[in-house]
Amino acid sequence: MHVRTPEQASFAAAIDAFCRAKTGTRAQRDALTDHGKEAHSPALYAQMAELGWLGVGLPPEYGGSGGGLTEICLFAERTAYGLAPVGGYITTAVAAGPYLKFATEAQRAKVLGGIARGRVEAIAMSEPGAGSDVAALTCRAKKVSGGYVVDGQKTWISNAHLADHMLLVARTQAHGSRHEGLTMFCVPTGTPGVEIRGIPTMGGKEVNDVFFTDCFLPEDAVVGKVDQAWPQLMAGLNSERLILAASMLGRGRRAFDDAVAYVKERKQFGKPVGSFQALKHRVADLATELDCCELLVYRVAAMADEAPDRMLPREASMAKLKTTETAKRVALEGMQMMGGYGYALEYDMESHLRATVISTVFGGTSEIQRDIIGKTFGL
Amino acid sequence: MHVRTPEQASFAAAIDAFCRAKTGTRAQRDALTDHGKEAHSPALYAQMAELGWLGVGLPPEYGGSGGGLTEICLFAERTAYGLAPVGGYITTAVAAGPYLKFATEAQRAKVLGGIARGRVEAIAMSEPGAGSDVAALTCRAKKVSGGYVVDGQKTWISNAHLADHMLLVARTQAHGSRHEGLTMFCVPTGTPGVEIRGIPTMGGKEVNDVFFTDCFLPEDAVVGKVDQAWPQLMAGLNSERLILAASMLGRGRRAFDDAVAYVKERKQFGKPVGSFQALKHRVADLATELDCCELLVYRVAAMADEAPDRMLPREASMAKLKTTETAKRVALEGMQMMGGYGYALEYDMESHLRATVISTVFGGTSEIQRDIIGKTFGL
Amino acid sequence: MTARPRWSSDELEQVRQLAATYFTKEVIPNVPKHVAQGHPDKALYRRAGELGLLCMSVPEAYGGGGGTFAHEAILTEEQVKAGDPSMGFAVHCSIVAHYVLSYASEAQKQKWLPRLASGEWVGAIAMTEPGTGSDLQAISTRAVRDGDFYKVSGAKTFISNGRVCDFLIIVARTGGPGHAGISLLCAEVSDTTPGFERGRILDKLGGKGQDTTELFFDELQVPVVNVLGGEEGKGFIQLMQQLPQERLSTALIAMASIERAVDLTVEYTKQRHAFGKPLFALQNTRFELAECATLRRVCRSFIDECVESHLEGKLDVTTAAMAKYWVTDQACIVADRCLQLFGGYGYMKEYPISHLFADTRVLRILAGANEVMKELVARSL
Amino acid sequence: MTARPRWSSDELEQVRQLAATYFTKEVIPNVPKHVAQGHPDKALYRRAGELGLLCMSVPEAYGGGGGTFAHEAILTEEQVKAGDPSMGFAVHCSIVAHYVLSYASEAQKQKWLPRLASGEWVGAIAMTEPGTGSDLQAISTRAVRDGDFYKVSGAKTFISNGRVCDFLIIVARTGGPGHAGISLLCAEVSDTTPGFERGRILDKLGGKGQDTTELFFDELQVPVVNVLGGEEGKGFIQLMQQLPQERLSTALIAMASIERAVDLTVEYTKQRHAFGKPLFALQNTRFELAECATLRRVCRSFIDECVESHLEGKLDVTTAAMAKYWVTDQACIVADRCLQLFGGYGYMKEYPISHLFADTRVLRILAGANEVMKELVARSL
Repeated sequence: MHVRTPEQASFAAAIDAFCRAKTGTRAQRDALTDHGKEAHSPALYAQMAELGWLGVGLPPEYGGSGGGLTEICLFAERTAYGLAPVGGYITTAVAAGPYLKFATEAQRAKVLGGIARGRVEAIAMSEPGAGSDVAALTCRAKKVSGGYVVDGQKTWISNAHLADHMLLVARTQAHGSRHEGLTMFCVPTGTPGVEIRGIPTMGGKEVNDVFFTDCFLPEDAVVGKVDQAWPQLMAGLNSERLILAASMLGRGRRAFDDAVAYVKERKQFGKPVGSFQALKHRVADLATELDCCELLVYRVAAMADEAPDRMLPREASMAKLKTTETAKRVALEGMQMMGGYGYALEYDMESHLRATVISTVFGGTSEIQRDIIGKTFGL
Repeated sequence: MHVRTPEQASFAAAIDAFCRAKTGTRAQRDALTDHGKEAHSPALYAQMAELGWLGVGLPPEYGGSGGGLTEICLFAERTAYGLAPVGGYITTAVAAGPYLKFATEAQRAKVLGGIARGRVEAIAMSEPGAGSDVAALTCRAKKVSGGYVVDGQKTWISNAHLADHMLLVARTQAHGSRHEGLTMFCVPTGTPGVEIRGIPTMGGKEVNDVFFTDCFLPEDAVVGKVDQAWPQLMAGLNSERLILAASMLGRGRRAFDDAVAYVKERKQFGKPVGSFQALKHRVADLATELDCCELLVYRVAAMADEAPDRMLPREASMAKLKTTETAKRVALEGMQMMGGYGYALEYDMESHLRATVISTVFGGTSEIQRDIIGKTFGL
Repeated sequence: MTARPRWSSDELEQVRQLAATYFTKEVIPNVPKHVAQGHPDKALYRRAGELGLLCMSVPEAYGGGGGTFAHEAILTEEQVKAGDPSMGFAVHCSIVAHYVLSYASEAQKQKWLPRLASGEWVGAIAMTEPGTGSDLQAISTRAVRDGDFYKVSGAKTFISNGRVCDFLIIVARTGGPGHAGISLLCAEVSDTTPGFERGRILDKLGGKGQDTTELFFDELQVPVVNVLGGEEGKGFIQLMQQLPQERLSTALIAMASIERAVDLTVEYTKQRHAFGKPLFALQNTRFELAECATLRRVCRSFIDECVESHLEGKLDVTTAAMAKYWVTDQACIVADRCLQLFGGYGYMKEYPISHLFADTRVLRILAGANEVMKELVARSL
Repeated sequence: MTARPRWSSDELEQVRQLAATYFTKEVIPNVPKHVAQGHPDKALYRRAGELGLLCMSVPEAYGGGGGTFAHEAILTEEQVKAGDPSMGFAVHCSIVAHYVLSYASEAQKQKWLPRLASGEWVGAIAMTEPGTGSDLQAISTRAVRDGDFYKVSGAKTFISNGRVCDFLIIVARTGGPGHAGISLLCAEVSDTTPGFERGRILDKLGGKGQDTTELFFDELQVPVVNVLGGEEGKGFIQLMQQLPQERLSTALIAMASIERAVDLTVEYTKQRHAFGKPLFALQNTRFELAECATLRRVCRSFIDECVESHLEGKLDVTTAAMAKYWVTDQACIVADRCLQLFGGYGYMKEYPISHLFADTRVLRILAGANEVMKELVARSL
């Protein structure tokens, strides 16, 4: 229902066509993901890099095409809709933000140039004792001659096993407020003292525990200013929430379309099951909610693009909250509409459910988003 | 969250300022409505006519300012937000549509000119046996020499007691499909054979039974083509649903703001009750839903204004469904947030609840909207 | 449509019959008058007393019916089923008389209970203040000792039966801050009692015809011997101990509302036609009603278990809070869904569902807002 | 955390203890193996038989436990509580053995029940076909009479225990179209039975390690004497009569899931800290869990009443449909809300709540989708 510019429309159409051709069938997706075990296909991602899509939100000097969050969202939405296994994109696009805003030219050239060429980036922030509560981080980067030594554990780190670098947030000052004394580092994933271990989840191989043991990082690994990771992180929250929202908008739309296709096809008692009012009304409600999500995501993206330095805590949290909750609802109800077929792995609905159910937790739980939104009303 | 043009923004600001000045206090509203017994104040409405606001959606030749549905929605939203007792506006604005599109020049001059000058119009469609099921109408207009004689009962007729004319839909052909053979008439409310009786409802005096007994109407009372009321009605559904949606958007926003103001003010156990997470999270959810409604209503209004002849069954029904359900939810939850004060008539929350609870029924129930939306997906 | 509750008996069903007749024949014809004047006729309390419908759980020695809480539950069910919003029996019997029965001295019982049971007196309890809600620590109505009397000063609001009451339990502060300073004082009041003023009858969304008022005390004299139970500072504990029963009573109103809403709506949707078929033939209507009927059935199971356990004296705070919160929430949900199935007619006052919708809404707020109930449940986890 | 059900007894609690030990000590250590191979080890069925945990409601004369449905309910509860997704006891005991017990001739009972009760055989029932669902009229698997045998041909899907079963009740068409043409045929099957082929083990969202398969019949020979009950054309009625118990069994799984989800989540949120406090100290967490705990309590009331009425032989179709639809809906809601309270950990396989979420989801679909249940309820209104 949102209005795209002609350029955006043709970009979306190109992605849709690409996905129909490359990831349109279950067999194609199985081949690209080792039967669902992998969430990211480097081969497919490389083809997208060739097409110049992965730099859609980067400036031309780093190989990008100079678009904004709107275009990044469009990419995230349509690839999610197309079930393209490019799970590495989201953390990559989110990681790009701090590099763009705060990194040295050398860091930018290395990391952003890599992104446009199809490299994956990760962000190492959450810890076992600090999920949404970033300020509780304890992973320590101790100043030593010529650099820092990092010790500690990170958990929940998406795509670390695929990435060139992790954007690490570690504590460089033990004293002061919990929000102070955090610093960002660019850590090549092969650095000695870094160990990456996959965590089995309902969604397959996506997240990792990362252990840092006496891990030495040189001075020039610091991204932005020492002790200033907190404000640097805050500046990136709009984009993290929006990209996740856009991705779930795409996944939600796919779940919806799959369910509608099924209920039009499947017959019981001589009629398509979708013609029963109980299902027809459900379809109507879900369609309405998805259109609301679309309008919300792209309106907030436009606001962010109009004023890139503006913090949009209320709006970005609304987009994240509403879209992930809606996508989950669509998948849950879609599964019910498909009956036993929704529960069986041959159909995609169960993978839609697994993907969406975690989306209300990732990138700040729904509860955290509600806290943030409530706070903007002075509560 | 929706972006207004500068003209729209200043129109909205003018309405808001007017309402603050004229209907900002309970005492002012009580004076204008005989303590809530009336839903429409002719005096206030006349002042709005003076300001030129009532013709906002009419062409200049009838005293209007040439705006579209977007501007009509803006007026409906902001006056609902301001609790201005101008309940006559909605049926008037909806009735204007068929006159604009199908009436003779003489009818237009009379009715539309009146509307711009602050006259109220009503629509006489529903019958005891035919609510949302318009095709089941039985009220009969029998052709006689020089005109028609109407017999039958209409029910649920909003504002008939205030209106100059009713736009009557009556059956002129007994045979053929249920959708055929219906004709629109412009009936001055003082016509002999017309009796208007108020119906007591939870919402005060708004709706009426209207009885037609041997009521003679001349040929030139026909609006548009004989037997063609059905397509003429269909052409007006976008605007009816959107204006209702916009009005409920305003009412929902008001209920939200009232509830938030209360929970920030009211203290229990030494803290504002809104600081409790259970209320803060509820506020966050409602704020998100209202922003979605706003984006949806104005997006659909823009679509209608871009292509006035286009039927938007899915989109207009979505706007009506989503906005009325949300407004009701806000009022219900707002009442809970206000505890006993929400239930007592001194506060406005109970009136918000009464106004919104009926909105999911008026103008096509939510179930009908879901049927329509579901149908557009081929179900 | 509705089967008799598990805990009922033939005797209780006879009481039900009597109550049903009383409400439909004697009360309902007067409801329009009650609504117009804002309060019920006191004669109807006396009539209920004559019939033996008041204070049925009070022993016969004090003029009561010698029955149990089950008798009062039956009265509540029949009031809701008849659609009477006006009589304040829940407060009069299950709260006020029950406080007296539970805490009063023998002398107090003999003095007060017979007059409550006969309907000579209507009872009320003055608890909430404009600034308090669930926060009883904030009670600021003061009772200052002056010889054999207290002088009571303060303001109360949301007082059920506030316009017609003759006997009032006042929650007042006889001591310092905190819970220990609170006492329950019993006052006989009339329109001419010095220092006692009945405020406006509050106009409410629902419960029309039942008088909810403000009350003002300006050095109202209450004899010291009228402290409930005879000892100061016990008020908070006394309030707390009665809460499970009050909450169960509220849940019973909700339960009866659900049963009535479903019955009314099944009947309506079978008889009303649209698109050439009864509304009940539409799948949406069938599913909505199937869901509401299931909620009715589930609520009934739970409520019956709660009533049984209360009759055995075993209803705990947590379970009562669950019943109050959950069944009243469901009652509002069911009323809203049923109203929607009536379409526009559900909004018209001639259809009882419109009253049911409005009357039910307050149940989630009174007797402790449902949010407070959830906090109580959480404490048990 | 969870009190023992109203209908339990000391003897049943001993069975519970035995079942709990069996699941935690013998089954749970093998679950990873079951998940890897896609089906449970048959030795574990035999072990359950040795312990007397199979077919507990079958009379001792047929090798069963001589107990009641309550015994099987206990087994179900303990399986869920232990977190075992793999053993197909619900189908084996409460469905297959129960069909035989209810309809089979004396000779059939004596032949088949002891082998089911000992765990020598695992039972399954082949009902759903790729093109049918709740629409049993559309059954197209045909059984053509050929002397003393039927030749059965057709395809079935979503068959629980399909990989490991030795004894199969096949819903097949022995006659013309419509209900009257349907019969239940009992077949002894093995991997080498001619005309019988087990299809893929279907990979499912949850219920991992429990074998749900396709089955194919190509002129499978079934002796005519194996028609359940000995008479053709009774299949539809036989299916219908068993449905209340199957639905109640499903509701019991849901009930146990709710109890487990709440217990796990209360424990987790009390121990896990965020923002310097246990998660349980946040109001949102407290209210979510208060609501879930209330649902648990309410479901328990209702389920206990259903079990009691089933033990008395009085559970009707409507109430069973209500229990199936409503409790399984609540189980999914509670699992979802509890998973959310675990945050990211709820998604990780090492936390049982992630399995509970996935395993529970199917309950709203199997044994008649909840939409079908609502239609059944609506018919009673």
